Amino acid sequence: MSVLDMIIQQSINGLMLGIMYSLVAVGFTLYFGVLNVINFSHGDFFMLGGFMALILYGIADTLGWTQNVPLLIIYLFLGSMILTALIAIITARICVKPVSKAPMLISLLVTLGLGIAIREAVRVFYPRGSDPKGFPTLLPQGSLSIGNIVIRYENVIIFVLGVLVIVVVNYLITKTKMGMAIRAVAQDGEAAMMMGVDLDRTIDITFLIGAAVAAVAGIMNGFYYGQIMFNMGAMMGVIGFSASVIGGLGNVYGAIVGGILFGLLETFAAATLPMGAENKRVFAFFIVILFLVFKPTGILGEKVYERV
Amino acid sequence: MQKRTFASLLVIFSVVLILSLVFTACGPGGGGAKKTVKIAWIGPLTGGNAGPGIGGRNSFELAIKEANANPNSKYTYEAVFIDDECKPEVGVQAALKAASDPEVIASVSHYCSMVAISTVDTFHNNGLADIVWGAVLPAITYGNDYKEVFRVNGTMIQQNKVHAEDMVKWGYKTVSIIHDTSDYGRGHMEYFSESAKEVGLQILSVQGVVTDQQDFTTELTKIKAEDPDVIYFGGLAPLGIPLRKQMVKLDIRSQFDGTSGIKNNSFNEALGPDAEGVISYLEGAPLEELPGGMKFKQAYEAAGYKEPPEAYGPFAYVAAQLAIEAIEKVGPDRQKVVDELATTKGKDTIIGEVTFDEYGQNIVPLVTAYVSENGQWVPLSQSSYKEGGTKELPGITFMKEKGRR
Amino acid sequence: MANNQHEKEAFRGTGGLLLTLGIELVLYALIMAIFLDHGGTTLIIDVILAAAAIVYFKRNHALADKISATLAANRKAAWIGVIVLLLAVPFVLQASAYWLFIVITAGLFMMACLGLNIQLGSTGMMNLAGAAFQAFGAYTAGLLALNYGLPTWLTLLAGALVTGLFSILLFIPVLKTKGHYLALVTIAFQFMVVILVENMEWTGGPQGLKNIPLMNFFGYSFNEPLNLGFITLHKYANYYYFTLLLLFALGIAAHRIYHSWVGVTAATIRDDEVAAQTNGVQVNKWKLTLFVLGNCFIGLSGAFYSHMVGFISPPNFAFDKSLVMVSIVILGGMDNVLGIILGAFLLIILPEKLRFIQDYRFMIYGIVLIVMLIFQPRGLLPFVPRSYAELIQRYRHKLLQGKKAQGGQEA
Amino acid sequence: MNNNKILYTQDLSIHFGGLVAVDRVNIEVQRNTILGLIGPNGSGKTTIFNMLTGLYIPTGGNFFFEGESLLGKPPYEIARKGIARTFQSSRLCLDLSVLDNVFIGMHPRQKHWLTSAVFRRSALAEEVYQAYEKAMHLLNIFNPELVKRSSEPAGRLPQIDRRRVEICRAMAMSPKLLLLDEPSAGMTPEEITELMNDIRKVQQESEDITIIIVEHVMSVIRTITDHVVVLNFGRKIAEGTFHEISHNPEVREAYLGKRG
Repeated sequence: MSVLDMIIQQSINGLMLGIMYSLVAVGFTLYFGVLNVINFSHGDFFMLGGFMALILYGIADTLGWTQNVPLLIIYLFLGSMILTALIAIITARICVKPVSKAPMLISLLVTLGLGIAIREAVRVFYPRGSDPKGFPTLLPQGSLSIGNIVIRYENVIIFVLGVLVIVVVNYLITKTKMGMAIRAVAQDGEAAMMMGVDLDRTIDITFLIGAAVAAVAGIMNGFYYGQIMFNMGAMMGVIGFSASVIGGLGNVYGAIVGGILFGLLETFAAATLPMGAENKRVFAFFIVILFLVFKPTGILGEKVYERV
Repeated sequence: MQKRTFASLLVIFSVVLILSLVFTACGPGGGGAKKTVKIAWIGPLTGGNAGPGIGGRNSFELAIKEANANPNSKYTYEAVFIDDECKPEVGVQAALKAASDPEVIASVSHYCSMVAISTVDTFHNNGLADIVWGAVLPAITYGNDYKEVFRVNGTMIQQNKVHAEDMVKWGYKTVSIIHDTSDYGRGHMEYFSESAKEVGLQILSVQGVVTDQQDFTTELTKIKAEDPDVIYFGGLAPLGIPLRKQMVKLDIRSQFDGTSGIKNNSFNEALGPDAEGVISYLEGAPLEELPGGMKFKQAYEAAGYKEPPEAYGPFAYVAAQLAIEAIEKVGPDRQKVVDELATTKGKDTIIGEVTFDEYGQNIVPLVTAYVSENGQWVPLSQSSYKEGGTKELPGITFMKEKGRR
Repeated sequence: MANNQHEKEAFRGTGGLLLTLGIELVLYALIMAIFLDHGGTTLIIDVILAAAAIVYFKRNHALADKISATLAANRKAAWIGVIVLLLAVPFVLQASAYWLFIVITAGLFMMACLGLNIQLGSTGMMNLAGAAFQAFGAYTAGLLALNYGLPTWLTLLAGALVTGLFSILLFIPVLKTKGHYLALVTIAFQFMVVILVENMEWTGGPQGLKNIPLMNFFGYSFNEPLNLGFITLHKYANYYYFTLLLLFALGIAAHRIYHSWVGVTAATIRDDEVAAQTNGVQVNKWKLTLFVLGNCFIGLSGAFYSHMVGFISPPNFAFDKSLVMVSIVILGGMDNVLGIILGAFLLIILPEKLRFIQDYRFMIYGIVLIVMLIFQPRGLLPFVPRSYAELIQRYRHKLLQGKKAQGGQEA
Repeated sequence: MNNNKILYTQDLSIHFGGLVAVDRVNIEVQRNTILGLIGPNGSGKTTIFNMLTGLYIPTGGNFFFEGESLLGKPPYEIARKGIARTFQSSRLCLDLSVLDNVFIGMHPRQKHWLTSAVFRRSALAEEVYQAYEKAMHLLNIFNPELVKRSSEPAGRLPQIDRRRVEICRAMAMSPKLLLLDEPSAGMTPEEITELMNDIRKVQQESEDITIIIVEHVMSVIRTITDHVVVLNFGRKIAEGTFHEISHNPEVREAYLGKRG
C-alpha cells in the first residue's frame, strides 16, 4: 500500500467515523437551538434506539419475517424511531419540561440523571444487559476495490443515509411551519408563545425529532460495528456534543462538519502520531478546546455581538 | 401552648431514639444449631464487566450452597456479595466493608486486576484472607509479600508464555499487537511482547486503544498494510467483539488470537459466524477434562442460574471451596484460615491441582488454548482445528495463500 | 435588627438549651443508626420521618421559625454540641471501620466540593473536571512521597498548590468561555488528563501508584490504631479526626470568604459580568484567582486520598466522579457552605447504603437526582442573602470599647 | 477652560459589520452640569454609553476624561477613573441583597480581600461598617423604605426601587461622571418626578459630579438638564439648551418624521 493509498483509505475511515459522530451531534444542535438545553441523555437515547431495533428484530425473527430484507430494515428503523421518540417525549414531559426555565446547570444535571437512569434500566431489564450484544447483519457486505483502496457497499449506504437524515432534519426545521415554530421558540420563547406557538407541543416535537435521529444513529452504529452495548452512549454523547460545538451549535449542517472533522482528527492522529492510537482523544479534545477559545461559535455558526 | 409543643417534641425524640436503638440491636439474630460463618465475595455486579462478575458470583454461591447442604459441615455458611463495579475506589470500600465485619472469615475477591491490586493492602491490614478468583495481573501476588493474598487462577505471565510458544509451533513469524490501555490490556501486551521476543517472533506494531472505543478501522487499516501472520489482542470482550467484526469487514484474514478476556459467551453470541476460528488462552484445564468439571457444570445448571458461569466461574467456585475447607479444619478464625490456606498443596479441584507458592500464587501447570467453533469455545486440542484435524485455522489458510507456509 | 425579633419568639432559658441539644441528639441518633443497621430498615424509617417532618413544618411555619430562632439563640451551645457529637463518631462506629471510611470519603468530597462551590456556586464557573484536578493533587503527593520521601504535611501542601498551578494552564479557556462552552472545555480537559495519566510512564500508567506512604506527622503514624488510654480506636479514627480538622478549617475559610467582599464580587460576576465590569471589578483577575483557589481545595482532597488509601490509579479520577462533585454542589445548594456538607452526605453515603438493592442502585440514583432537582431546583439548602450583622456588631463592639477607653482618659 | 471640560469626544465612531451605529460624534461635557442625550430609538445613545464605559471599543475617534484619553481601556479601569453608569434595562443582581448590590459599587475602593477575609476579620469589619453606613445613607436619600429592606434580595423590590438601588450602586463609587441610561423607563409621571428630585438631591449633596442622562421623557430633560445633545442615526444633529433644541426644525423632523 502506498502512502497515498493509505491516506485515502484512512480518510474513508475518518469519514465513516465522522458521520456516526455527526448523527449524534445533530441532536445536540437541535436541543440546544430550541430549548437552550445541553441534553446529556441524548447519547443514551442513541443507545436506546439500537436496543429497540434489536428487540424488534428479535420479534421479527421469531415470527419469521426476516425474508424480505429491505422491508425488514424499514420496519426496524421506523419501529425503533417511533418507540424511542415515544419514550423521549414521555421522559421529557416528566423530567425536562419542569426544569426548562431553571438555570442551565439544573437542566444539564437533570438530563445527566435521565441518561444514567436509561442506561441502567437497559442494563438491568434487558436480558444479560451488561454484555455486548451482536447486531444483525442486514446491509450488503460486498465491497468495491479501486486499486488498493477498498470501499464497502455498506459504508456507502450508511454514509449516504446519514447525510440524508441530516438534510431532512435541516429541511424540517428551516422550511416547514413546524420548524418555524421551533426556531421561533429558540429565538424568544415568550414572544413565540404570544404569537400563538404552543410551547409544550414544540418541546414535544423537538424531542420527537431528536430521539428519532438518535435512534437512526443507534441502528446505523449497530449495522456498522456489528454490536451494541448499554454504555455506548456515554462517550458518544460527549463526542457528539464536542462535534456539534466544533461545527457550530444551532446549525444543523455544522453537525456534519463538526462530526466529520472530529472523526478525521481522531483517525489521522491515530494513524500518524507516535503513540497516536492511545492518545488520539487527547489530541482531538485539545483541538476542541482550541476551537472553544478561538472560535466559540464553531465553523458554521454566525458571529453574534453580545448585547449590552 | 409552648409547653405542649415542647413536650410533644420530647416524646418524638424519645420514640425515635428507642426505635433506632431497637433496630441497631436487632442484627441478624443467631439461633439454630450451627454457627453461621460469613464468606465474602467481591466482584463486578454492575457496569461493563457485570457479565463475568455475575457468573463468578453464581459459581461462588453454588459452592456455599453445596457446603450448607452437606450434613457433615460444621458451620452454616452465609455468602456476602459486594459489588466493586470494577473501580479501584469502590473496590477498596468493598474490601473494607468485608474486612470490618468480624463475622466474615475469608473473602473471594475481584475479577478486575486494577481493583485487586488496590485492595491487597486493605486485606493485609485487616488480616483477612483474600483469594483472588479472576484478576490476572502478576503483581497482585508477586508484587508484595502479604501472606493474606492468594490466587487460584494463573497470571498473565504463564498465559502469555504458553501463547507465544504455541504461535511458534503453528509456524507464525510476525505479529501485530492491539491492546487496551487499562492495566489488563497493557499488562498482557508487555508480558506477551517479552515472551514473543524470547521465542523469536517478530512484532510489527503495538497499538493501544482506550476502553470505550468502538471504531478500530484506523488501527486495522494500519495493520492490514503490515500484513502480519497473526493479530494478538490484549483486552476484554466489549472491545474484542467490534475489533473482530471490523477485522472481518476490512477483509483482514490474519489469525486473530485473544487473551482470556474474550473467552466468554457474549463473544460468540455477538459475533455469530465471525467468531469462527478465533483463539483465546485461559489458565487451567478445560472443565470437561477434569474429574469434577462435568459435575460442576451439571450442578450449576441444576441450580437454575440464568447466566453462564463464564470463564472464571470455576475459579470462584474453587476459591470458595478452599475457604470453606480451611474454615472446617481450623474454625472461623481469620489468622488460622490464612495460615491453613498457605499450606495448600496438590489439592484436587475442578480447575486441576492447586498448590500455593510462597506468594500465595497457584502454580497452575496448565494453560489451555480454546478455539471458537460453531458458536462455542472448545479446547483447541478437542476441536476440529487441532493439528491434523478436519478444519484449518484461518491464519494457516491465510499463510498458505500467501505462500509463507 | 431582625435578630432581636427572633429572640423574642425563641424558647428561652434551659428549655431552649435542652431543645437545641435534643434536636441535635435526635438527628445524630437517626444518622448513626443508619450506619449501624446492617439492612436498610432504619434508612427507610429515617426517610419517612424526614418527609413527615418537612410536610409538618411546611404547614406549621410558626413552630419551624421558633425552632430555628431557638437554635440561633443558643448558637454557642449548639456548636459545642455539634463538635462533641462529631468527635464521638469514631466511638459510635468503633465496630464498623467500613462506615468510618465511608464517612471520611464523604468528608473528602465535602472538601473538594467546598472548592468546587467557590468556582461553580459563587462565581458561576462550570467545572466538570473536578476529578482531573483531584488527580493532580493525588499524583503530586504520591510522586513526591514515593520518589523523594517528603513528609506528609509537605506533600499535602504541595498537592494543593501544584493543583492550583496546573489550573492556571487552563486560564485562557476559563476566561474566554462561559456557560455550556466552559462546561465542554472542562469535560475535554477531564478526558485529556485521565487518558494522559494512563498512557504515561512516570505516572505508573494504568497500574497507578502503589505503596504510597500513609500519613505520618512528625513521627506519629496514622496507620496505627488510635490509643486514647481508656479505649483503642480503629486507625481510621486518625484520618477521621484529621479530616474533621481540615474540614472545619476549610469550612470556616469558605464561610468567611463568602461573607466578605470576595463573596460579593464573585456573586456579581456570576450574576452579571457586565455590571461587575462597569463597577470596576477586574473580572478576569477574580475569575482566575477563585478558579485557582477552588482547585487548591480539590487538589488537597486528592492528596489526602492518596495518603489514606496508599494506592491511586487513573480510574479513581474518571469523569463520573466529576459529575458526582457537581451534583453535590447543585443538589446541596449553590453558594451555601452547609448545603455542600448536606449534599456530600446524601450523595456519598446514601448510595453506599443503597447497596442492598445492588443492581437497581444506579438507576435509582439517577431517578432520585431527577426528582430532587424537579422539586427542589435551587438545592436543598438554597443560597441565602449575606448577612453582615456579625461583622458590624463586631466593629460596633470594638468602637464602643474604644470610646469607653477614651472617655476614661478624658475624665 | 480645559479644566472645566470633564469629558469630550473627538469624532467618536463605531460600526458593527456594515452598520454604522455612531458616526463621528463630538460631545463636550462641562463639570458639575447635567447633560441630556436624546434622540429616537436606535440613534446610538446607549452605544455611546457603552463606548464611554469601555464595553465597546470605538472603531474611530477618541474620547478624553479629565484630559486623559481612555480609548481602549478596559471597563474596570474606566470605572476606577470615576465613570459610573446605570443600564437601560436594570442590571442588578436580583438574587443578591439590596445591600450587596450597593456594596459592589464600592468595589474599587475596598482594600480588604482574601487574606483579610480569612485571617484579619477586624480590619475587614471596619471597612464593612463604613461601607454599611455609606450604603444606608445613600439608600435613605432615595427611599427610607429601602433601608428597612436592605437585606432582602433585590428581586423582591418593585421596579422603581430597583432603579433607585442601581443609581445608589453607581453613586457608591463616588463617581465624577455618572451616566444614567433612561432611568425613568416604565415609570408613572409621579414616579419620574420623584426620581428626578432624588437625582437632584444627589447632585447637590456631592461636591463634584457631572451627569449625562439619556431620556425619552421630555419633561425630565426640560426640568433637569443644563445642556442637551440630539442624536439621529448615529450623528449629532443639534445641541444647546432645551429651549434651543426644541425649536430646531431638524430635531422636530427627527422626532416626528418628515411632513407632507
